[in-house]
Amino acid sequence: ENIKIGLVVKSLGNGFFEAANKGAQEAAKELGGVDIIYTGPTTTTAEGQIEVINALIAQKVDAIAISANDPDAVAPALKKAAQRGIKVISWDSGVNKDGRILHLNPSSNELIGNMCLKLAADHLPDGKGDFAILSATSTSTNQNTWIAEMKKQLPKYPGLNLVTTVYGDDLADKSYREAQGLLSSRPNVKVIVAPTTVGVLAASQAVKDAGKIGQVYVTGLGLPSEMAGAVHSGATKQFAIWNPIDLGYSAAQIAYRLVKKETDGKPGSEINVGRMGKIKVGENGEAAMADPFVYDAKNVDEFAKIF
Amino acid sequence: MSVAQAIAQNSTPLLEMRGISKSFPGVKALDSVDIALYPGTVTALIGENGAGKSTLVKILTGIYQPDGGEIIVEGEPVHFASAEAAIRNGITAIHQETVLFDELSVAENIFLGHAPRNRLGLINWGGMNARAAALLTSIDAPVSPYMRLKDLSIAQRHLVAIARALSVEARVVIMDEPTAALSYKEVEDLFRIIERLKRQGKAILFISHKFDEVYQIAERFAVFRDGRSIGAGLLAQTSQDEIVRMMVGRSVDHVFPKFDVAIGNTVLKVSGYSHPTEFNDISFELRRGEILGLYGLVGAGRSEFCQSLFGITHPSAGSLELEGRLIEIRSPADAVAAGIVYVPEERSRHGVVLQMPIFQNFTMATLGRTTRAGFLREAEEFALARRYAERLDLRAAALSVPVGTLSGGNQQKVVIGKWLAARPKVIILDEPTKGIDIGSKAAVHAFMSELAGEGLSVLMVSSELPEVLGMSDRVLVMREGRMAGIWKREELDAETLVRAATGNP
Amino acid sequence: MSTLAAEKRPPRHIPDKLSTPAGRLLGSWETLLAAVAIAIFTANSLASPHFLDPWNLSDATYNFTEKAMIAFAMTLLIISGEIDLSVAAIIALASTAMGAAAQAGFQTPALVGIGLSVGLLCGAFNGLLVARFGLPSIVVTIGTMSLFRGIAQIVLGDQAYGGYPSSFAWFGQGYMSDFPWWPTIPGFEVVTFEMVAFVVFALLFGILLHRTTFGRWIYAIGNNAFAAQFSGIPVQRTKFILFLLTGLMSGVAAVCLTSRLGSTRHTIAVGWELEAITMAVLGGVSILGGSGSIPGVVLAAIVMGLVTFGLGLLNVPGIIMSIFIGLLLIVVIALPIVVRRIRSRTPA
Amino acid sequence: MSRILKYRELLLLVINLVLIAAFSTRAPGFASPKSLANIFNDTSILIILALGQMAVLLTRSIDLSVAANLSFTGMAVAMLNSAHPEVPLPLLIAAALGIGAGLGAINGFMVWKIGIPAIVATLGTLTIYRGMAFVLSGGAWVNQTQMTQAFLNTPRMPVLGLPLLGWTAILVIAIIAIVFTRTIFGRSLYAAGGNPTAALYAGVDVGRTKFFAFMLSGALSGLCGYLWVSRYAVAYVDIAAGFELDTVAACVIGGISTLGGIGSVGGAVLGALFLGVIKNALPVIEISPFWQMAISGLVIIIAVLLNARQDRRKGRLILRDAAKSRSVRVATPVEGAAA
Ligand SMILES: Nc1ncnc2c1ncn2[C@@H]1O[C@H](COP(=O)(O)OP(=O)(O)OP(=O)(O)O)[C@@H](O)[C@H]1O
Ligand SMILES: Nc1ncnc2c1ncn2[C@@H]1O[C@H](COP(=O)(O)OP(=O)(O)OP(=O)(O)O)[C@@H](O)[C@H]1O
Ligand SMILES: [Mg+2]
Ligand SMILES: [Mg+2]
Repeated sequence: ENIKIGLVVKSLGNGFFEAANKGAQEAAKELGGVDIIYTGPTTTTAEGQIEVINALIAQKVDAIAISANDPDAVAPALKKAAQRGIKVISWDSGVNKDGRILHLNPSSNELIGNMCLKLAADHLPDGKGDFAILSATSTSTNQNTWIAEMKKQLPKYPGLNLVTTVYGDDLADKSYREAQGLLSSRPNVKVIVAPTTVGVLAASQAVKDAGKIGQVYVTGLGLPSEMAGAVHSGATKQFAIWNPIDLGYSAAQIAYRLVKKETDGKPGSEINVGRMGKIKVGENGEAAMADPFVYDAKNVDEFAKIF
Repeated sequence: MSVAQAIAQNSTPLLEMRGISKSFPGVKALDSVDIALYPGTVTALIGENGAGKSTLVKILTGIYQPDGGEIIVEGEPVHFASAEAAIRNGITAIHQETVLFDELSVAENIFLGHAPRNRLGLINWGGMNARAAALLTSIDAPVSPYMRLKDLSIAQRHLVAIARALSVEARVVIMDEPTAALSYKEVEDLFRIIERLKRQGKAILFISHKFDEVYQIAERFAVFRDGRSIGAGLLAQTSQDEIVRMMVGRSVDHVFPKFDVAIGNTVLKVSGYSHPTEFNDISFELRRGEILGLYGLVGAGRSEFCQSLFGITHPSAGSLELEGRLIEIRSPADAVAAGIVYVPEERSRHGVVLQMPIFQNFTMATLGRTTRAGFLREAEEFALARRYAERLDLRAAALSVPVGTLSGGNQQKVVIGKWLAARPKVIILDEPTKGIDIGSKAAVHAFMSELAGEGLSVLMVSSELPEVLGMSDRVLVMREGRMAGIWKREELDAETLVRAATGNP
Repeated sequence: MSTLAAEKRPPRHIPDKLSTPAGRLLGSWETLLAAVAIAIFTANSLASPHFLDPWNLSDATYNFTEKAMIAFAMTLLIISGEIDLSVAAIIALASTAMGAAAQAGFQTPALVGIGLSVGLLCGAFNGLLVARFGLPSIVVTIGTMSLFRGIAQIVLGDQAYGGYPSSFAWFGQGYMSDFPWWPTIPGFEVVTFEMVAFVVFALLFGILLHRTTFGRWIYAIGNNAFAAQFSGIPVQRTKFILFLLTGLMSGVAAVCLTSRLGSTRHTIAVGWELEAITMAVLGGVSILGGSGSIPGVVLAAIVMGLVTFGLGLLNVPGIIMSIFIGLLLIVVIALPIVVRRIRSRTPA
Repeated sequence: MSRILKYRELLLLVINLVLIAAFSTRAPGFASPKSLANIFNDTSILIILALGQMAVLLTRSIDLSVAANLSFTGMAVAMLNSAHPEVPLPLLIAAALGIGAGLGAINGFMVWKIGIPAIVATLGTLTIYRGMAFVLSGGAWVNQTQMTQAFLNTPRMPVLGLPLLGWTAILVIAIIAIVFTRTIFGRSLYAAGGNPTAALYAGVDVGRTKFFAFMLSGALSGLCGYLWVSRYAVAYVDIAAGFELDTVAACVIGGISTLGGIGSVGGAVLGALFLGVIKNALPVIEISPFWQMAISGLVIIIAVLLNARQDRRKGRLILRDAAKSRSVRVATPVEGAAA
């Protein structure tokens, strides 16, 4: 009987997770005897994810790898899964410590926070000036973690000044309007940092429509395929993202190793993740992959074909 | 022009319906009926409630499609696939139900469906308003085409409905109980318009339950019973008794069977009842066993006043004494508890819940009598409903069928039964026989007398003079929201009442 | 006591009912739904080997129990001719209030009290606007939907409340077997608190709607509010109470859901209003008011739970599931209409 | 003015202006022509959708599927554009109108021929249409680089300071105003919703009128599908999620009755602009983002309360003096529900 791994994402129909699924499928093929069940709710809610988790528990999957909509709310359901012998890990967007064995960060949160600041500084003359953050929903775990990290590391960038944080709720129209609002009410803001694709896209479009290309830049985290247009228009010079394929690949690999009892995933253990080499589980049961990768006009088209 | 002349001139019908049948699920509303309409002639269509009169009208105006039979206009067979087709063929109607649009202007109410259009096919508002104004003037209607319908009085709405019927080049004009909501004065106006239409050579179909009107305006008649043609002919050659016999299948003798009953002590004393906009300073006493008629023109404020006695609206001044005790009525529930009940004028809107079973309508206002600690007991509900259904001689297939399946007269019985179950002291009947045929009317009148005989006090609102004169011990007349006077039975005659109601000396 | 009519003829006998009880049962909406439920249950057990597992079925009930509790109250409200689109927002606000109280160190009974009270308050606000000011409920509750959730958002911002007392978890995660007095019948250890709450509320609302004066008033108001008023039924007060009840049941759902999630964010229960309404409508409640039954809604809740769980077992994406629910809704509503029309065409 | 704008619309216009004035004290430049053009442009899509919703509401129905229709149609034309860049834009717009109208016709058919209550039918299609968008795209996005320049840039081409998107809304407003006030179909909408029985007697086919109302609403939703995708330069399944309630709110604020038969084009446009002003103002006036939702909720409730106060029945005013004070009001001509 094949090993069944449930890959639970925040919502279906999102390019990032589609790419992660691609990676997980790749891992499954490589390992052999593994079925990936790629699933997620209709809306990015914890309640929806719990229904999905319950369905996975009922199918007696061997492992669940989840990118959570809410770190706390899915924990009880995941604990139940663990009680029934299912190995649970989280990836991308984490679950509270007691709800999973380990969490796989796409990169360390510090690195991501730092990267966002660096991108902002790179867009500003001498790295000095005002910038604003355009986030997704105010409940999204990873967004909030990264924003917190950015605030923490801000002193490392003297002259860089965070003016405000606004929320576009990952809705194109709301993000666009928030960006527009920033442009009109904060004329000093020269860079908008959006650690979410919908946000970067909508902000780039708003900058372009306002005719402020070259005066205001948009940067943040997004997929090359989705961001290529913004880069070509000049609204975005650079943006960063880690490789979602690698992330999905690693999540599937780790889940497999846990099922096979090759590792217990406890802090300090080292896990073999196939072509990605080995990953070390740190304190809090968190593991991190590589640095985010920076894309610009030179390389974005090449990667846009992949994810 | 005398009737005989008219008939001699117009011996060929303008419109004929032959062998028309129409069934609804469970009802054969029309069973191969025939009728003929002649130019310049009013034909009265007479029949009990549910005889199929309105159904015939709806077939003639293209709203319903007949199951069988043919319609012939000026010798040509025609077929009306829609209401619009009938209008195009010059057939127009004032329907029994309100068929106007509250939110639209008077002009548009008149022309909806056949508005004048300009070369681009767009509605020509200017032309429409002008034509509406001309039309309204021609029928002496004091109404501006720009006014919104909801701002008009009932009588004014009626004029708009008439204007609408006249707005098309009509050859046939149908009026389905046009006088049911009108008082004496507006009826006169309507008859003048009908006379004019007659002179223009139009064929008119006139439906009414009121025989005096029928004899006044119509030359010909046709009688339906249970969806069948029973007879037709010239009114001048037929007596009312003959027609009633055709209609009901027996003779009806006691239309106003008012018995003399002993009038007791004062039950209800109303002093200075007033409302900011609807009525002012109404005072009277109502005694045990008495029937007090409340007469006035339509729109005199009688219903509003009665509804304030029942707690629907709230008086701004005045007091109420019931059996010597001062009471205040803030809601219908208060009124019912005090023993005052109200049978509303608009039966299907305010009186019954059409979709709910008969027995539940009977018990609706007095659920306390059939429940224990708020829990329903169906067997008791049926028992209660049966008691009053039998007393009122209700005709129904079962007590659990929806009230909507009953005829108007039987629905009225359900409303009355509902209130008898509350064992009231005072019963207010607002136009209790409006739109009800002569047979059922006699039953309602007999029942009213009987209730008075049992010691109930009855306040009867009516716009029908014969009914007021025939049934009341005393009559209170209202005019424009104010009391115009109160008369004893002995002092009464039609002229006094009309003068008081209209204010003409 | 003699009557004129009676003197002329003896009263006619009118039967109580026309059809036999069996005949009525056969043609009823509930029967149709029960058949659908059985069909889906059978299809599920054939499609997935994991379906007929008591623990799985027990988990599956969470798909509908909380929403159904709201749907019960919503059913009454819709029958009376009103609607409440703010129920999910009330959950958010009630949950937020409980979260704030938990942070302040309140214990479980106080938390439950607070959740229910906030639900009642929100219901009272809706009720006031609809019953007192006579505003259309669909519009009012579109407004309060934003208002209530908006207040939750003001309070919570981007934060979450957690740290509920451990005893609080029992409402949304507990089994009845946690009680010593629960009978230890084999097979019954899977019964959760929410299941029992679902059954109890189904019975309570069923009795309220079908067996009490108040329930009769609801039907009368929904069919003809004027006639109800003219019969002495306190129309506005009844509507107000129904909004209160809906608020209260949203509060109950908030307690269960918060307990199940163990945390509160302002996006909690987003979109549930439409699911609760769908449940009621699928249960045969006329959206135009005046008709519907609690047994129907219970069956509809079970049908929806079975469909989502069955499709979930087959790993059908949620959005495809919602296509099924949408189709189910339309087909189940259309079916009786179409059948009735065909039947009336062929003469009986 | 009083003939063109009824009292209610005037009030709403004043409220809108007061709001703009109030906001501009906190955010200078909010009332500048450029900013106002911006707000109008941003609200264009809501205005167009609200006009479609209005047609349906007038007939005593409701269309909850407008946003789902927008999502499906937007996705369909975006995919068409990316797969066949050679297809000219007018054809794509025609396709958007056609697909939208088709989906609207499905709603209309269920309401007209099967007799399903509109709210139920569109509650069903609300999930079905969005689900179909998912099935169609397989959940994938259509990105800016996959769409042609003409597709993306035409609606944002400025003409006299206003992008074509805004002009499209103006064109739609003009067409709809003419259709609603001066065509048989438009007046049938009012008649069918105002009094269905009377409409039947007047020769208006109520069911067919509803059908075409849904089709109109669908076609406008389809058009908005294209406009939305080009404006935000991305198509994905969740676009415009929850927008159906915004359209209903815009109509209701604009005085269109959910019970049918009452409402004007001016009202719907002003209602949509009201929401647009607030949505655009909140991000610029330093109000915490967390307060926005509560404020818009409160504002809707207040608008509805104000509207209802005007509607309060005045009674029949039987008493002479009371009637006199009313007749002054009645004498001012009212051109039906036109305006
Ligand atoms: N749409 C309908 N569906 C079912 N039955 C109907 C319908 N319309 C009329 N009927 C039935 O057909 C019969 C004839 O009704 P109709 O309205 O023609 O009577 P009528 O002579 O106009 O009575 P009234 O004097 O009360 O107006 C009645 O039994 C009525 O219940
Ligand atoms: N202009 C109007 N607008 C709305 N409803 C009206 C209007 N005029 C009358 N009505 C209602 O229509 C019904 C019939 O009214 P009608 O005037 O025939 O009764 P009435 O008893 O003669 O008048 P009133 O009640 O004023 O004495 C009543 O219930 C009344 O409330
Ligand atoms: Mg009739
Ligand atoms: Mg009256």
